[in-house]
Amino acid sequence: MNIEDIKNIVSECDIEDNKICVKSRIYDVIKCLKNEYSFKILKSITAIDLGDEIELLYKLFSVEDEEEALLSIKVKAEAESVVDLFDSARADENEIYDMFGIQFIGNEDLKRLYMPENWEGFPLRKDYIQDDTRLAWNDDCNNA
Amino acid sequence: MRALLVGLLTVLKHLFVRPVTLEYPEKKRFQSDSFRGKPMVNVGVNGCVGCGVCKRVCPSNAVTYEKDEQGKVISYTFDLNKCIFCGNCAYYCPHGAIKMTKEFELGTQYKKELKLTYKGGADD
Amino acid sequence: MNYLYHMYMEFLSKYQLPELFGNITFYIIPFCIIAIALLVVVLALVLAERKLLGWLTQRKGPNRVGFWGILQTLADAFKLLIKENITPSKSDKFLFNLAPILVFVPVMTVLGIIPYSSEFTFVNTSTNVILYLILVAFPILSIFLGGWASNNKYSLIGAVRGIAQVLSYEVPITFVVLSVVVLANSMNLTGITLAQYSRFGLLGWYFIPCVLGFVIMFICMLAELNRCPFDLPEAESELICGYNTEYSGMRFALFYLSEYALLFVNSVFISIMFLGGYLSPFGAYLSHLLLGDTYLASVLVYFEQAFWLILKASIIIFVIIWIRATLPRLASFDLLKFSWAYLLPLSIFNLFIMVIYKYLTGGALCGLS
Amino acid sequence: MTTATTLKLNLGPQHPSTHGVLRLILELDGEKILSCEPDIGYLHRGMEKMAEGLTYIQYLPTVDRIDYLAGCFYSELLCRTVEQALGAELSEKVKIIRVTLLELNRIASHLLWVGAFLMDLGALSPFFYAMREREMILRYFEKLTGQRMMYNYFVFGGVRKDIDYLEDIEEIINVLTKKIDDYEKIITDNPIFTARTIGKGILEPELAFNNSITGVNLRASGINYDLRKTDRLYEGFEFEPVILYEKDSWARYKARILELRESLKIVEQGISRLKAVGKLDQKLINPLTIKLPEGEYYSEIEAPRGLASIYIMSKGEDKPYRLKWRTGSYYAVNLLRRLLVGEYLNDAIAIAGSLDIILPEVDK
Repeated sequence: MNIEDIKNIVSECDIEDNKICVKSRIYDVIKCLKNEYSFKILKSITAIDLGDEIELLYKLFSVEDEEEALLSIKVKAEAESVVDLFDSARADENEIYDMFGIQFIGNEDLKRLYMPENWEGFPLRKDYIQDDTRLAWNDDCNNA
Repeated sequence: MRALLVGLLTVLKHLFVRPVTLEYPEKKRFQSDSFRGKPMVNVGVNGCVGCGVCKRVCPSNAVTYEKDEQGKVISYTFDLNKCIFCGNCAYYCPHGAIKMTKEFELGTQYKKELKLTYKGGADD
Repeated sequence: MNYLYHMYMEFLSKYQLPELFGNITFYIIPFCIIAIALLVVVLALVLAERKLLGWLTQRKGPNRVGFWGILQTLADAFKLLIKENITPSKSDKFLFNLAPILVFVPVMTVLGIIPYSSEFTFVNTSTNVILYLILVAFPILSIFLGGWASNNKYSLIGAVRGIAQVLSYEVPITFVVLSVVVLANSMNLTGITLAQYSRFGLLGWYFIPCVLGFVIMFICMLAELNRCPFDLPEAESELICGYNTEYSGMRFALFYLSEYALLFVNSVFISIMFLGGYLSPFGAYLSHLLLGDTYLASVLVYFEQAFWLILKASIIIFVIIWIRATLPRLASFDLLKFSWAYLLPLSIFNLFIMVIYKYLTGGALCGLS
Repeated sequence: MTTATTLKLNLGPQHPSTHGVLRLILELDGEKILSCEPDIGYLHRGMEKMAEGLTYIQYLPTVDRIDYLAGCFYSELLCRTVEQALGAELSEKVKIIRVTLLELNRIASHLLWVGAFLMDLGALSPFFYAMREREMILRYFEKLTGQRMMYNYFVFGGVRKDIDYLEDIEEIINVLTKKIDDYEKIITDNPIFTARTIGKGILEPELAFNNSITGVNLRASGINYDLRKTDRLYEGFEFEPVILYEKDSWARYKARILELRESLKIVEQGISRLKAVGKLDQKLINPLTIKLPEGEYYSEIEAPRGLASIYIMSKGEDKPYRLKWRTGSYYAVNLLRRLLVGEYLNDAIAIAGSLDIILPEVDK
């Protein structure tokens, strides 16, 4: 894999440790990696709440070369969906939508997955209010 | 067809083997000495000194204890509603005061009975 | 039956009781006895199945209620009787209630045409084989009614599967029964039994010339009883419980009861067809051999005949349970294909062979010519 | 879209063959499946959220619960990540103990799968036989660790106590090698079983890649990808990854049976090596002072249900800033959407069963 090829697609791209950080057009980068470098497995998409923005980590894997590529993009509330490229992204994106509230443009099946449909807030965000009384397992509940 | 018969005979073979099930309340199954059942704590001499390690390793905040003015532990409570029987408290207790007993039939009718309180004083 | 009938009538005339009374009681009382015996048999069957399945899988089976678990099924039946009957709110209530009753009637009726011993058949018409075939295919109607009326998707799928299954497996059964009828030259179950009599005992039974038919009959019987590996209509891992998903309490008990009663009746039928019915496997009856030509022996022989019939049926039932413990379920498509593509041609072929066999081994002896 | 001729069937979450609380919303035409929509989340325990509020040692006992059939793998993952982050080296014996227990755990997990899969297909006895053998393994685990499923045996830097009762493992190996033959006699060549599995639920490698399917399911589709080959923990153990090229349910069954045998081999090697090395010497990390240096940590392992991985982002505190689990079953559930379409209902049950989905792993 050559970093230059990715730089051809997105100009703003740099490498931190072992991950390739892009600023935009993640879809095109992943498409290029999939089609031209046989990164056929999207192992997982991880979202991390950094406070003001959310980082998405795409872990791509190539079975033939036993090689991994880690892509990173920082988004606010919307991101490009890669469902067209990887079916498994449907599951990942849905989970991230459920837990972080990121809208993936292009993925139409987003719904609340783990949380109830009328749930307010996105639990894995750092600004989520933790002491929600609806689920609290406190001593008052115990004695009731 | 042959495979069908072989399978049938293999199953039939088990008709002549002793059953492996145990009739539970009458016959208890084997339990190892290291079984992690109901937790027990020694409050008193050579027991808990209230160092708080158990509290810090417990994943579910099931442990509470009270100290008197001299800093001596007078009562120690396991909340079995919360306890997940991981055995962390017993393993990391620096004084060996906590033990996981073999007792596992802990069902009760009332939640408050699941609060196990061990009191010191009477023993010493 | 005639012999018993005359004995009974003579007995009644001693006390000046009208003949009509005798006519009624002679049939009703034994039938009640049989019906109660059937309930006992069913309860025993359920227990036997659970015990056997337990042993085959290295478990103990029910062993709590009563000594050795003997009363377990009785307790279960009692529990079902006192449980609430739940009717789904959007079901067809009339049909929903009708189905369990309807399933039980033909099963009870079919008991009347089985020759338990040489003198003990209630309805001994000359064509009771046909009567049997009709009655035994009848419960599928109530399975369908129950499944459809439940207004449950699982029930509906189960019912549809049941209909498809029974329709396709009835046809080979008919051909196999036909071949036995050709062999025995009789359409009467007693006649078929007697035609299998020979001095050499079990060598005269029809499972020897007609082994293909026996196997086909057995397979079809499994399918018709919804037993494993053909238990698609009530496939537990797919359809929860199939057609009786929504049934509870007494109604479920009726379905359950009739299922096992049918199991019993079918195994009795296959014993009559191929295993010589109530005939002894040694040619002569044991009571005659042991007690000689005494009066006691002539009475005991009826019980011995019934014993042989039940024993043969039990062996069949054991094999069925054994199969259930081992085999996975067929796929629904394979199931239909298996019947139409293999069993049906084979059963016709079997009929053909049996006709030739009959011709070669002296069909004339039985009065065909 | 439901039209007058199609039937919408809600399979689950309480259903005998969904292995927990999986809910599949199926659209049926007769018995043919037109579309399948998995609905999960009935067993969500918030493992990832929970991690943010617990210290590492507090979190460790709970990760066994991610997959209750193979708890070892997840505690190994967490331990491994923390050890790597703190630069702790494991002693030789600890490594062997871990491999042995992981493989024993894999055997127990696969055994349960064999039984449950056959139960889905309607065969009764293999389930009980498999449970019987699994019981031996669980009993061993109880002897060693104190509990049957939630072991909590691996700790940061080593194991809780020295391994013992090696003769029990030897007996397990002896019994299992015979009993697996028994299963194969009952199942493998059974014409009904083959009719229901051969050619059913074909998982093409492309589809598997696309859906991020890993583990045995991928290897049964002919792809040689076994993480254990590159895993440093497994250094010095000889085994062959099981590769089958049939791609169907039968291959997935056979692959697991072969993997059982392969795992037994690893366990056997583990025992002989354990006998050779001396007493346990390990340097445990003080659990009360664990603070991962700031940074991102990632490790993965070959769990029974595919690749399992953990991602930890630490800000230098005693609690992870973000912890993410990747589990194999989660993607297998997503695959059902594609794999079940066009199949018949009872084949669908068999196919879903053959993927080995465990719901606590899906819902985390």
